Amino acid sequence: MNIDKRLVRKDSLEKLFDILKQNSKTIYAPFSKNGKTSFMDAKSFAGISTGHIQTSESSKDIAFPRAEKILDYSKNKEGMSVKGIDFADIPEVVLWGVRPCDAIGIGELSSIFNWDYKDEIYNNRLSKVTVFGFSCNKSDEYCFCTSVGGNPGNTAGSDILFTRMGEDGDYLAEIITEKGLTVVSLAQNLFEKSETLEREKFLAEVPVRFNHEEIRKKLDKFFESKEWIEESLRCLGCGACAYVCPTCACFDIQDEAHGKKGSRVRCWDSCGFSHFTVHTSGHNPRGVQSARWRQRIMHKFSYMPERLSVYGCTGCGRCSRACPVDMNILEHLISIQEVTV
Amino acid sequence: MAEFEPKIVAFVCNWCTYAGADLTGTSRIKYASNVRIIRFPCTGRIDYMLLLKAFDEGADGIIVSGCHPNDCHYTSGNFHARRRWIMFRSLCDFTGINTERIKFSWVSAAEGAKWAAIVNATVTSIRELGPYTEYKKVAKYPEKEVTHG
Amino acid sequence: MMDNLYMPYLMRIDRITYEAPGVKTFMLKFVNEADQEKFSYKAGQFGEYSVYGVGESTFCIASPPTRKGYIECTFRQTGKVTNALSDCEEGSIIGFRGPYGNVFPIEEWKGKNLLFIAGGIALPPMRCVIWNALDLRDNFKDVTIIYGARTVKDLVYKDELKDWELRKDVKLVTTVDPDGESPDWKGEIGFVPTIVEKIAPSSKGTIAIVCGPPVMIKYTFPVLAKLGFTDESIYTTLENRMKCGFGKCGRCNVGKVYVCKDGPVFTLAQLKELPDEY
Amino acid sequence: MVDLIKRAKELIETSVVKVLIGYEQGTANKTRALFVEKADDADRLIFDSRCVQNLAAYVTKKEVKEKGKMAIAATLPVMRSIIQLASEFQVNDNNLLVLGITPESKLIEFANLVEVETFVHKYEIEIDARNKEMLDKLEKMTQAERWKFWMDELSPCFKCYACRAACPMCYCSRCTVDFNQPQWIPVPSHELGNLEWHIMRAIHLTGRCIDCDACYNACPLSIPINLLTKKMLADAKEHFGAYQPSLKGDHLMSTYKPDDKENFIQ
Amino acid sequence: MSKIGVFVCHCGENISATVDCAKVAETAGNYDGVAFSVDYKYMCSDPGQNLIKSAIKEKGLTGVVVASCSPRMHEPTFRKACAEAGLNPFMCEMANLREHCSWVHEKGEATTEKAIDLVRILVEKVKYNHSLNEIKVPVTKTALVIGGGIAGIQASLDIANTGHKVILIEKDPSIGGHMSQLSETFPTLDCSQCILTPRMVEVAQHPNITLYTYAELESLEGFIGNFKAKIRRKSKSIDEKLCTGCGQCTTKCPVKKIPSEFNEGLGKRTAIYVPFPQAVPNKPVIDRINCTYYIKGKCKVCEIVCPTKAIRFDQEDQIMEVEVGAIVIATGFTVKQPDFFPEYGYGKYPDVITGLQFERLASASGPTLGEIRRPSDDKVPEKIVFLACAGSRDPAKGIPYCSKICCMYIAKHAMLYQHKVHGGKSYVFYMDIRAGGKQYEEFVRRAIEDDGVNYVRGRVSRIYEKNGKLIVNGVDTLLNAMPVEIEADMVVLATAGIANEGAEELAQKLHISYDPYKFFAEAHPKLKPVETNTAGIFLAGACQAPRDIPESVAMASGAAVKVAGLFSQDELTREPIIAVVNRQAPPVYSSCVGCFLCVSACPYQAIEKEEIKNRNGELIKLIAKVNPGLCQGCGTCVAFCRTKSIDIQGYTHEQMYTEVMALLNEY
Repeated sequence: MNIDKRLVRKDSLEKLFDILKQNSKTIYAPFSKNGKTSFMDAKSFAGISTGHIQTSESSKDIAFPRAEKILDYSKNKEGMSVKGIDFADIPEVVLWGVRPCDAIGIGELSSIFNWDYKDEIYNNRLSKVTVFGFSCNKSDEYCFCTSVGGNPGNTAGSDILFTRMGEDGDYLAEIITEKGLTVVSLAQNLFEKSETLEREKFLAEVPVRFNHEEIRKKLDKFFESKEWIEESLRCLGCGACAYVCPTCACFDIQDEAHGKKGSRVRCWDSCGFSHFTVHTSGHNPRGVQSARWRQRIMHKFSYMPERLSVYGCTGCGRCSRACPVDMNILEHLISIQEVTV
Repeated sequence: MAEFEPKIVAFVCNWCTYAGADLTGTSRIKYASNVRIIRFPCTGRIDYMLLLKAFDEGADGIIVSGCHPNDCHYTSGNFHARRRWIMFRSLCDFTGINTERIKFSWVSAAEGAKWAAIVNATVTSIRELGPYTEYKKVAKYPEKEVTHG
Repeated sequence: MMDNLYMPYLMRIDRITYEAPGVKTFMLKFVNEADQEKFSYKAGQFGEYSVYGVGESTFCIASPPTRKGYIECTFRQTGKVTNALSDCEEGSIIGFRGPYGNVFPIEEWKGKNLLFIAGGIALPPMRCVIWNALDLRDNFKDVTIIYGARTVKDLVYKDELKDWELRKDVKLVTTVDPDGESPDWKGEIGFVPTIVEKIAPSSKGTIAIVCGPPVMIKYTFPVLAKLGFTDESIYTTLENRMKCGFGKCGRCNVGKVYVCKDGPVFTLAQLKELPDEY
Repeated sequence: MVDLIKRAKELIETSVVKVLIGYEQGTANKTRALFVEKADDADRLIFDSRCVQNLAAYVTKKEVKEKGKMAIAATLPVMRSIIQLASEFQVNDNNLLVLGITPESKLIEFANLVEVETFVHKYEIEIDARNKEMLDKLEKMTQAERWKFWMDELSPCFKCYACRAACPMCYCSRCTVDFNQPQWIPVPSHELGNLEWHIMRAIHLTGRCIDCDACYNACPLSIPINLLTKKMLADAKEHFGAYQPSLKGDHLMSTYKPDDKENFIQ
Repeated sequence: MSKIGVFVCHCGENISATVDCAKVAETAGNYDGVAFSVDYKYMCSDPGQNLIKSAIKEKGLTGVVVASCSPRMHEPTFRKACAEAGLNPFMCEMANLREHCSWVHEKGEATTEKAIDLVRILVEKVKYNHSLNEIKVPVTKTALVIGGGIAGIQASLDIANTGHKVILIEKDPSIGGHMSQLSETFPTLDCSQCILTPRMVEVAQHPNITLYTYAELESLEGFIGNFKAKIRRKSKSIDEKLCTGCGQCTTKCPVKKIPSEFNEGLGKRTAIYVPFPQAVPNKPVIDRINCTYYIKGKCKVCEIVCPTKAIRFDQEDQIMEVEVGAIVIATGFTVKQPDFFPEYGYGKYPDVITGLQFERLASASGPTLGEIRRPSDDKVPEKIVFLACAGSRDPAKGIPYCSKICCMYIAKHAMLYQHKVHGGKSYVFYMDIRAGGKQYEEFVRRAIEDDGVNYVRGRVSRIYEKNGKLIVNGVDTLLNAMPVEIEADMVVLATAGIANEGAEELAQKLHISYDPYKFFAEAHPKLKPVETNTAGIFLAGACQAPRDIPESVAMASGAAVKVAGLFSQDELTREPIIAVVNRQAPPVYSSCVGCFLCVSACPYQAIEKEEIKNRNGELIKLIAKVNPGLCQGCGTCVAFCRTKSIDIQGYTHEQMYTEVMALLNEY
């Protein structure tokens, strides 16, 4: 599909929001609280955050919730009845205000859930989501989308990408997919045709900091490097980086029982936790934090490209922002690039 | 609609309150049947997590009871318990868990009548408070579809 | 509703066999016959067994695909789920999803000698392939099984060991660790690697399949190498922790390899390519 | 911190310690932990008001402990944590040397933990004004309002356990949440799982938390979970008297007084 | 694979009158894992028990729930029945349908519902029960008695007379304790020495008693039935085997001016000495602090005069280790020195003395041979004032509690004075007269009414010397607080009885608890007055609180019976309801992180530290370990442990969690 470019007046956004609401869409949009910005179920347009560089959490929750039921069971006299989730119950969602580095992450997440077995729970959730990307007009020292193949105005992953043309300006809307077009059709008049649409000059500048292909090649011979131990000594082994990451997909499966009935729940997990890989015997294949930190980097920059043909990193920089001990992935990647193996 | 019958779980120690409740029985003192007793060796053994679990699973009220200070069969289990209760109850209150629904008491093996009175008073007050829907709403997670941020 | 990868088959426990302290074998039958018909698997594959309300646990299918109509699994009580499984009775319903993982290339082994070396609770993953081979006995030349456990009590599949012992076309060597023997023990006494060295099976045209605790494996490989086995002719299985079984949950990776997809069966040559994270 | 750098070099060069834990300049105006194992690395040591991470979280970390005797550049909260850890037998004079940084940013080297304790006891643990105000505000609410407040605050928690990881007192190799027979705390991060996790955490830190705010600072979502431990601290003070970590091991919650006062037990 | 039997009892009509027992049994029969469910008129009857036994055998039950009366009533009955049928008794649980349900609720559906719930929670609990075996602990049938005062003597003799061995240790050179210092005893006024000395001799001669004087407890390890005590035998500097007790050395010793402890400083002794003539053993020790040889390196007069060559200047302290099964602590008390009342002038005025000093003055074996003479000038005092509560019941300066014995001994002192000094005048200042005890009140009345002792209710504010007299300023509160001034020749202070110096350290060595005044704590103030929290350690006499002689003796005999009871068994059998710290295979070993908060929480000091070492013997970690001999199974540690590494058998995490779950959910 060719990308169709339209003008959306700055005061039309709220109208668009209301129209979507009238069409019983659930809208997830960024809101700020405690100095952090997160996606929440937006009841009204007011309060939607626009000034943030990046949300604290990624938007992956929408298709890969932090905790979701995968089945219900109940025991009865006759035996057992088990019910999967009804995909029809999944609401139609508009994901509003997603940055390009999150939007592209959806594709990376999708490769994990579809590289071999197709995860229909994930796919169904995703199929109900329309992504409203918002280009970045500013960036910070953590951003490195351009180093991993993205850019502040990247259309990949978005159904519609909005770029604000100047501070307090109107928006350029790029309608990228059929899904996007369907939404546009609900509010045709808000998407005006215009000749004076420009975007590049309004986009943030994010310098390229490393070459990800080179990193990948280096990592092939980097497994035994002492670098991992030195770089990860201060890592405390929490899951903050994984949980804010748009592409981390490790999960756990847990049962929650209440007498005769209960549910099986899929919930996020992190390769950074020391118990993640531990066997019941007590043996732990990744027994030290350096092995777990290495796993995180290798998985994103070596294993995923090799097995799934995508990189597991969008350069959003969230993990570095979230890390309580300043484990900065960009810094480490640059140092890997600089080290001679 | 039938009157609301609160579910009340009692966590009691073996040596004082359990025996006290036995005495209530041998004295044939009647009390409300909403309460179910779970026997512990000592109030010192009562894990505060069990109280939360009782609310999780739908209890409307909780009674925790053991030996009076200085009467503990194990000399100090109840003293330890008391210190924990002070802090736990305060934390519950601080997080907004309804502390009126948790009754703490000392009931000795000789206080059969007191046990009946405690149960009846608790049932009455929980009946007035109604079902603990706030907690149940949080706990009934599996009925809910997705958790988002 | 579309396919849900996480939806287990309902299985009825048809028979429970007590194997050793804490070790049981379940014979499982599909509650739903249609499931049974759809279902097929090969030697070496595994599944996720679940007790509803408790959780899932990963272990291999211990019965050979040549036996139809049921699957068997053998497990040791070590954690939450295996404890709950152990509490199940005949007739109880549990969940099973699978089969997952790769297989022993039993077709490729036609015309060769087979040497099975197992230790302790690792006989089950091998039992599937042993029976598979024995059921197609004519395809192979000599079949040797070396099996060891800590004590006589800990040997699993005691009845089948007897069967194999009586069979003329199988050479069975059982061993227990020193001090693990009972007064009437007639088998070998010693650790598995030592016994392998003592028996010294010929490596010529032989495939070795080795399963056991890490220590046993570690000391058996050099013995096999000394006997002339090539890395390509030695097979083993990895038992990494898993949740999903189909390459998503992120637990079982060893380097770029997904044990649940690319394994659990590996040749020693393949293992040597992997980083030491298993 | 010229003194610190000089002393660090000496300690490493003379092999008095194998590793010194201090702060260095991190990225984006952050500071972070530095592990000095070679004398040259000591030049990277810094200390200023941004250095608030509680480094005591590292002294129980397996990978750090295995290096051998440690020295730590310890601010007051870090020293308090160390005393508490020592009272719980996690560190001792044989494996840890404390280079104290006083609230006036002066360096004092302590010969042993007893000296550290004496120093620490000079300063009472005080909840800062802003948080005190917050506690007051919450206490003035009705129980139902507090319930709503905490449900709103805790529901975003996705249980990354950064709070646990950053806390020096959370050194347990198996946390209650990792215990699954029975599963005391639900693993998924739903409302109930979150509530129970945070209540459990606060209770386990009662009488042990020294109010360093590491949990709050670590939280990627800035959930004010430190209010829970602060409340416990304030209450402990009120009920059982001033609280100080102490080498005597008279732990607040594993001891009692026969005349502990309460007003709710019937 | 649980196969649980549920046995619902009607208890005649006690349960069935309000609970539909058949319905309870029927409902329970439908639960997962219940293989057999039945209701019956009387489960505790023989046929009822047989019903259970045969079901266990026929159905192969793995667990039993008896739904009947309180487990406090019949748990032993049903557990025994299960055991007889071959089922581990701890696989049997009881649902209390009678006391907790049928007797307290009206007949109705709700009552039956409750009964069903009570059964269900125990059915679910039993699924997590484990077979437990009673803990057997061997018993070393030797008792250690610490302290050779009247309590220790009595306890030793009583235990020894039951045929068991006793080791009695006394820190002083002789046994006898405070009682040997007393003149006469209330309320009978018989001579203290006369009744005590035969007992002391009996101790020395008893074949079952080994006496070590001049000995103290160094350390103690182990638990009930199996203690290992280290005893320090302080050097006496003589060879006891050779010494005949002839007394040559004490007569010839040139250092003669040492204040005698036995005489409370009112008499003198030599550096090599026997504390008092009736001492047991009657052999001297050298006081090395005062002996010239030890100070200056020469003298050795005693060595020269000793006819048996028994003096050993180079003798060292000996540490000996003994194994004992029980311990009786009878270390007694001491009196608070009254110098904390400077206004009473003790120490400043020689004629202000303590009650214990008065005992020595009144004693026939004392420095004045029983005549009451004042220390300053040996004159017989014509006017004497006794001050009760000199320190007792005085939270501000002394101690808050009542020392209990003073009221009685003051009456005795005043009486003795009146008997010995005819025409003398005696006054007693008191707050209250506490004379509870057989013949005690009569005794005090006798002092007042027959012997004319003047009792003044009020306190003394000041004592000062004027013209060779001690002026006692006080008030008489019965006369409107009228000031009273008495010109006395001598003042006796009834100083408070307090715990021994070092009681705290001894308690720590013994791992027993003590009260805020450092008196040792009994296990239960009412029901276990002679037991301590540590099984196998008992208390006798004034080490637990101030006690008079009859009480001390009674306590000692009580403690002795406890010891004898313990020694009547070859093995101790204990319910296995104890805490256990988990152990796992390497590399984990245990989930315990060794914070040892449980140690401070345990009321029984039952938690020890265990070193976990790897194959090379390197210490990997230090973890908690519960001593099964000491643990009483309260579970306080369990609720404490953050890593859930401690569990208590019979009330495990899984069991209690399951009970809560089963109670509130449908099954």
